[in-house]
Amino acid sequence: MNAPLLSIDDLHVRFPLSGSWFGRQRRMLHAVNGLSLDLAKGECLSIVGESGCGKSTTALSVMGLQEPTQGSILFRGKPFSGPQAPSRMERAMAAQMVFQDPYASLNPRQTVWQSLAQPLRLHNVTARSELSDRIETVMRSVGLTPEQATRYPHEFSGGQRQRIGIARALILQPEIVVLDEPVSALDVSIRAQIINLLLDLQEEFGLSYLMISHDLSVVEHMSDRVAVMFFGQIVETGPWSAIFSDPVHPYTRRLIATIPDPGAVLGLSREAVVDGPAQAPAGWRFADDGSSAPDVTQEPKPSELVEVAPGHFVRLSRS
Amino acid sequence: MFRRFTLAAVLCAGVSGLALAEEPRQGGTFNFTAPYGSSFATLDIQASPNTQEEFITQAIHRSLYAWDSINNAPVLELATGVDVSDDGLVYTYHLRKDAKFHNGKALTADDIIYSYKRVSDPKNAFPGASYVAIIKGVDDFAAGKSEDIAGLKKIDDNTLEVTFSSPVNPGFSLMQNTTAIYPSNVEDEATFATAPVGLGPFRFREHVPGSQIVVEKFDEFYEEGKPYLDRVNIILMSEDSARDVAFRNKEIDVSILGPTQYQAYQQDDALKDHLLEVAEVYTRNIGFNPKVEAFRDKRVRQAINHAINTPLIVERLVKNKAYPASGWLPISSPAFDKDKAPYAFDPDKAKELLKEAGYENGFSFEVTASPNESWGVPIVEAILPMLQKVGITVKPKPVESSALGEAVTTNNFEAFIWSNQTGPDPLAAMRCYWSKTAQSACNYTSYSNPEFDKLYEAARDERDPAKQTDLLRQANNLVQDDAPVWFFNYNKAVMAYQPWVHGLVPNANELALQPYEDIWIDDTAPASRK
Amino acid sequence: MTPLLDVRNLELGLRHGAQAHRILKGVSFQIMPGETYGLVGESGSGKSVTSLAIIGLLKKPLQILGGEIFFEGRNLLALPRRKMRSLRGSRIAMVFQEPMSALNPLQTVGRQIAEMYVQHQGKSWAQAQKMAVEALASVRVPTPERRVHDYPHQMSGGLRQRVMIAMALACDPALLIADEPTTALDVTVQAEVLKLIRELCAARGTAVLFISHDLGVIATMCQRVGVMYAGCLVEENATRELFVDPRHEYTRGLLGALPKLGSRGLHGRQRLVDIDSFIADRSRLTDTRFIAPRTPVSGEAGS
Amino acid sequence: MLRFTIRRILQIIPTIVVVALLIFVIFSVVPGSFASSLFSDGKTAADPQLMARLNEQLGLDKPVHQRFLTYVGDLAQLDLGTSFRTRRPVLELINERIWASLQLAVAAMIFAVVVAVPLGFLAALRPGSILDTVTMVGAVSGLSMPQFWLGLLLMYVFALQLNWLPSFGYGDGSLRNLILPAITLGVTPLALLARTTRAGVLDVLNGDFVRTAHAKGLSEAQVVRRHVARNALVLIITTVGLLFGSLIGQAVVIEKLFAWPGIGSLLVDSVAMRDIPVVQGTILVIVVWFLVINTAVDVIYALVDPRIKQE
Amino acid sequence: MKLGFNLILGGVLTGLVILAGLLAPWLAHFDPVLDADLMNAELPPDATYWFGTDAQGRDVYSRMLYGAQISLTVGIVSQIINTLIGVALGMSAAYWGGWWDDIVNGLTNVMLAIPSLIFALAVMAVLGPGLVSLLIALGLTNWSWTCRIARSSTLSLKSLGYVQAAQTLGYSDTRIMFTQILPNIMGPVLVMATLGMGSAVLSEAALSFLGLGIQPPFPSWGSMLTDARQMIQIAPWTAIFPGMAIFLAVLGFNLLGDGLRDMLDPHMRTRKL
Repeated sequence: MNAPLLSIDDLHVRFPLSGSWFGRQRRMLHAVNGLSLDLAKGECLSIVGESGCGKSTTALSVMGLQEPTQGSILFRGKPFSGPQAPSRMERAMAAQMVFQDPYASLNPRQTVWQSLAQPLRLHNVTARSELSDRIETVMRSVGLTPEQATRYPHEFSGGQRQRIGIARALILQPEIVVLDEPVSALDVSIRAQIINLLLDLQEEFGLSYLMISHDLSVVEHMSDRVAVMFFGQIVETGPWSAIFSDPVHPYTRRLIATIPDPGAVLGLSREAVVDGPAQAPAGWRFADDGSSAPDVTQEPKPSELVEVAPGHFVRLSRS
Repeated sequence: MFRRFTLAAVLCAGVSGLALAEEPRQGGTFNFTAPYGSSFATLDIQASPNTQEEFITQAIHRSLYAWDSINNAPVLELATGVDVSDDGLVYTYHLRKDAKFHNGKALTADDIIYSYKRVSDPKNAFPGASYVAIIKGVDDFAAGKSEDIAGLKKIDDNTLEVTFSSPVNPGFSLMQNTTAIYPSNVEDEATFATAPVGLGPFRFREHVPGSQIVVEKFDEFYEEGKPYLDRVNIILMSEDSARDVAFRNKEIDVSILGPTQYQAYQQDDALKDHLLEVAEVYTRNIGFNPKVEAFRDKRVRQAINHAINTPLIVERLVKNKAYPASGWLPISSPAFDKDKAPYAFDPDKAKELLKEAGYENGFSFEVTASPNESWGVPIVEAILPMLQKVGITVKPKPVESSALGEAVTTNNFEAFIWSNQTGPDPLAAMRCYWSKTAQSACNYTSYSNPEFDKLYEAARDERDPAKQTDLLRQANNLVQDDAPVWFFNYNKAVMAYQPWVHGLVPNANELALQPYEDIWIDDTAPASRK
Repeated sequence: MTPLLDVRNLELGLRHGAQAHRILKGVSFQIMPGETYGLVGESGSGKSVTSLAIIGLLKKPLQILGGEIFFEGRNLLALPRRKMRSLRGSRIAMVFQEPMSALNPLQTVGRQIAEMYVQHQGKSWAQAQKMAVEALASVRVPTPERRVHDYPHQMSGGLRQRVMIAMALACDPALLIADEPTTALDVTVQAEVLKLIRELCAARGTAVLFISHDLGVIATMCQRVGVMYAGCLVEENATRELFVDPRHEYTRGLLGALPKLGSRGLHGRQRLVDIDSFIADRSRLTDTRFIAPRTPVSGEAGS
Repeated sequence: MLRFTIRRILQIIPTIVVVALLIFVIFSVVPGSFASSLFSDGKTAADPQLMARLNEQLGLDKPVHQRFLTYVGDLAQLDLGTSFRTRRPVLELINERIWASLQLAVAAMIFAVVVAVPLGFLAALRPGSILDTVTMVGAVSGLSMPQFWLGLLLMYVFALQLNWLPSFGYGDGSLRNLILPAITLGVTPLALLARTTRAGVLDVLNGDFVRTAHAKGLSEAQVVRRHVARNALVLIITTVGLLFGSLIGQAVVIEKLFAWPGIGSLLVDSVAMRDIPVVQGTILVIVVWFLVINTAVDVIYALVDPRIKQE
Repeated sequence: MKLGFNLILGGVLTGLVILAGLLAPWLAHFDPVLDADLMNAELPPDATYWFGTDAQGRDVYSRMLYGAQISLTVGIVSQIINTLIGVALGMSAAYWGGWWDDIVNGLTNVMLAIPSLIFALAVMAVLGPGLVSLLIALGLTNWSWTCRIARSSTLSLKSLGYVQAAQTLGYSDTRIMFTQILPNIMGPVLVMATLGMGSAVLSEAALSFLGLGIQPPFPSWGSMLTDARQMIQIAPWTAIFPGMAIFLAVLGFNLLGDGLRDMLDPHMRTRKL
């Protein structure tokens, strides 16, 4: 495997809890606890987990929207966070983001053209013809017509807005695109279109996706590798096929088992059904079975990610 | 020998009605209004120079002298007689034996010495200090060089010898409310501010801060059969329109009127017969600062006096609640010259004078003015178009009342409009134009004229009242010719009273100050007042 | 067997003077006693307003434009307000999507449940409070005697939804309307809540009108499914038949658009169906319908 | 709860300190001085010697920083200083006046609450009705009138024309004297409160839990009584608190118009006379009053709404 | 009241005030300052003096037209100052957070705790009466509400996709504030400013009443009303017309503000108290 495009090492993010600022030290919410991940060129890595598990915080840290408390993020081996982090302008060329809510992700006071042209101008694309060319190209590539660029966001449907959001993420031709629940706010039929679009674009431009999602069927459909997060930690990570066909961690298993997939529910495809209790490899035990929420203000108990199959890691404690 | 100044009393019809000899009725409550603010600063009158607080003094306190409103002169109050030395410096007072303080103490010479020492004590910085300063030795006392005031000597309990530093009439100074006599046996002087004790006809009963002072009859008052009233409520009412409603509503017994109300009351049949008017000893004027180049020329100052239609402003804007001024001293002053013509309204003459002075193209100046309706911004607004017609541009510079005094006394103005006390003592009034008087004291226009100085100094040293008056009249006319100010008007104070009120007097010093002990109310008063 | 609920040709919408803008364009379906019936559709298809029309809580300016709703033999639309009110809560109950805002933030959950007993069974507040503890226990809230004093904000989303269910089922209604009851919940919590509804209703013989946009949830819960599109019920069938053999074009598109768990393993990654290219003319969709003939109700849905 | 209360009380201290500094700074640069204001009516010729002596006596001849230290030092001991004019402790003066202000504020607030809350409630329950329209038109009109103009109008109608009520003053502190100023002062809070109540109740009525309550089979009246009222109360309490807290400050004009002996008129007089210690003290007291009321509201709020305490 | 009614009536009233102010030199029959003839003082309304004359013999109608200029200036300029301060502080505080936010919050709390009329009174006492002083006093008084609105609006926008996207696209903070946040918080800010214009006009009247109004002889409605309050019995027209003008203008501003709020955001319930 080549050197990873993006590599996150021992990322910690903590937030002060409000209140109690008299005298005593502030209590901290441990949102992300020692997360390490690599994203290879052209790959789609998904982080799945339920609300509050820290997956969005991780994404924001990658984007520079959230300062990590500890740990490092490297892009092509160079610091991407902390004091040596690149400027916003440089960072913009490396990574972009597609947001969850298509209604909140576009400035209602700007036309699509303005939304797309402004970042280009900022990055020294000022010639009118080049601006038009690039906007036209990106509009077409997300399945919109260039003429539609003169409109305001409220004139578009939810699916179309998400296309515009993707267009904006692509306009600076970044290498990494962070997808934050890119389809969860969309209706079923639109969802399929956007998923198809994202996969097409990845292929076309060789993009690397870091996707945040709680929807396992979408994750399975789109990902190359999957990381399962539970309260700030990765409990299991590996190639998509390993995670879905051979989940080890009890939390992963539970997550997959509870997906209300019609095929699985109606017994139409036996593949996806996870049977039986989780088994830890010999000499190990599960530090946490993911059945109840731990205290988020405390450091988690020591545990480590153990490779149970090539590229397939599970969080375990020595028994 | 005590000298009497006979000031011309300007009495109106209302007063003669009051003077009708009718048997005064005993008892009742009198609702008096204090119109000059929405609070009494302090009940310690020695500490306050404000008219507002004098209303209380009038009821509770007495000074060595008092003002005789009918004869317009200071008269002895707490002494039955006085012997004056030939050089006019040493006065021996024979104090009343029947005067008692509200705390039961009888008046003695000690009380007067105590009071004058308190007033001039530098630690207090009381406003009455300048009045008491006419007594010999006060300067040393105030400077801390002496434990006592040399000029005050107790002969016995009822006899006091006072030595003055110059031969002045002490009545004008020692009748001031800020020189009221306090009892010398009160331990905590701070209580004077909350529970005053005096010699007056009424004793303090209650102070509702911000609302009213209630005083009640003092049975041991030294004047036989007085006071008539059982109780006086001195009610705070600074807002003219509210006072108007309250008076029409018969909630209060007297009300001081502004120009607008004066006009309205004159037109109202129910009210017009009960108005008390008097020419007060205040001269309203616009003072010119010689700092402004144009004002150094007498012709310019005269031109302004000619350009303004003063009688019209007095008639229309001040609603005749004033007398057009023809000089510095007011009509009621003995040195007032009836024959001296006022500046005629003559814009052409004004233009001519300006042309002579080299200001035919006009100039502009600022008038620092407070919001007062009779001598403030509205007047400036009225002269503005008139002066514009002769080419002079006037800009009002409004300031708060409290800032006006500072602006003027620190010589920080181009022109100001103010009301200045010009009586009852004409010598004191003319002193303001003596070149040796400091600008900050009262020579606000930095007036300096050797001819005037000569006249003034001669008047000051003249012992013959008639000759003195004559010299002062000449001095006053000289000031009028020099026109260091625009002579606007002398105030006409007007008080409306309810038909059941009797015993009010036209006090030219301050109409609102009334002798409560002489007031009585008759049977037509509303039940709540009887 | 007579249906518990019989919605006949229901039309509702807005009326501007003589003009009417229809949101529901003649919807008919029946629910048998004890049956779980699912309404599935995308946003704006009219499934939620249908449920509000049934329980009689349509907000102005929405109004019924035509049709009938028979419940236990009575036409709800013709019922006096007072009668309708006494049915609400006791015979027809409802669980809403967002359990946080659907509960009164200033009352303990115990009191909110107890209110049902006071209102419909004439209990005293003290008695009702005790019954509320039992009701909480029945929805498997741990330590119900303590939780009964909690305020909604002190509970997790899953617990709150359990409280809503306890409240809805307090008076043993004949029909429970569940409008997207798990959409706001995490997937593991959703599974528990769905299981709870399924088991409790089965045990009590409560019929359920289950509304969701999630085909998986519908498949988990329902015996029969109606697919709504643009104010019309375009297809209705027993759940299994509908998923195995969708007859209507729109249903087929919808099912094809769904990424199916495990299918990538079996068939490799395939493009999902793009409904727009699948259906050339959307306006034609509401002209056709497929309503399967009724099959006898057979036990529990799903497997 | 106690900790919550204590914390809220501690939180207002920095605000008070900053306000104290701010007003010191403002009034240290104000033109005019107490000494010169004594002679501003022109009744007595200005006496420069006396003015100098007074300034010395009052410490005004000292440099600003020294006066500032004295001020801060006194303040730390809860000493608001001594009035220039009355030579009495400022606290004493305020104590004499504040009760009348409180009386007026309380009466105005009672008037506002008693009228506005039911009106706002009814208006919200029947939006678009005649009552709603009248209430809202009345409210916006009430907000658009100069207060002293309204007061004058009331004075002329009820005191002069109808002769029902005294036109001014505190009298002997009877209710009759209170009515006109209280109504005049109460109109603005009434209008605002009516609008807020209406908006708040409408908000609550649109809440999901009200729909739940309807789904439970409760009658309209039961829904309003059990579920709407208390939730709307939260907003009403906040508004009442804010309004009540600021009422003393608003009362300046009314107190002056009706010759009401409150601290508002004390303040205006003191500003005019440049009696700076009283000005500073009065403003500080008004501010503390506002903060205390708001803290009290927060505490009440926390009692009514269990969500607040937790944070 | 139907949606839009407020807006229309408010717009009409405000429009009238603006027209009166702008066209004053053409509509007025007399100079508001110099055409004072004491011989004509206190004339009742007639064909020459539509609204009568005042105590100085000036035409009340003409003075009211020029008074509209003053009232508009007071309302607009003071609100521009308020809005600039409030938006700058509120937006930056919410955007940057941290100690700056703490400072701005503290300052806002201080300003909220001092009743606005009293603060204006203090500022006027320092600056002295006059139009410029008044504009500064009222401009410094009420920004705290705008600041709060701007701050809370910015806070809610800050986490929205398009603001975050702007950051990831390399926009600088100031650019984000000006292009992404400012245009989207202008709605509620505009509503506050409109309502603030009404209260500024009322504050001007109140300060006039307390003797700290606008520099005469230029006419402001507040000072006209204050001057006329004693003449209500002998020359009621001098008080009625300015009183009505204030009432209708403030009503106009208030209705316009309410209307704008209904239009821009029916859920925004905050109003300056």
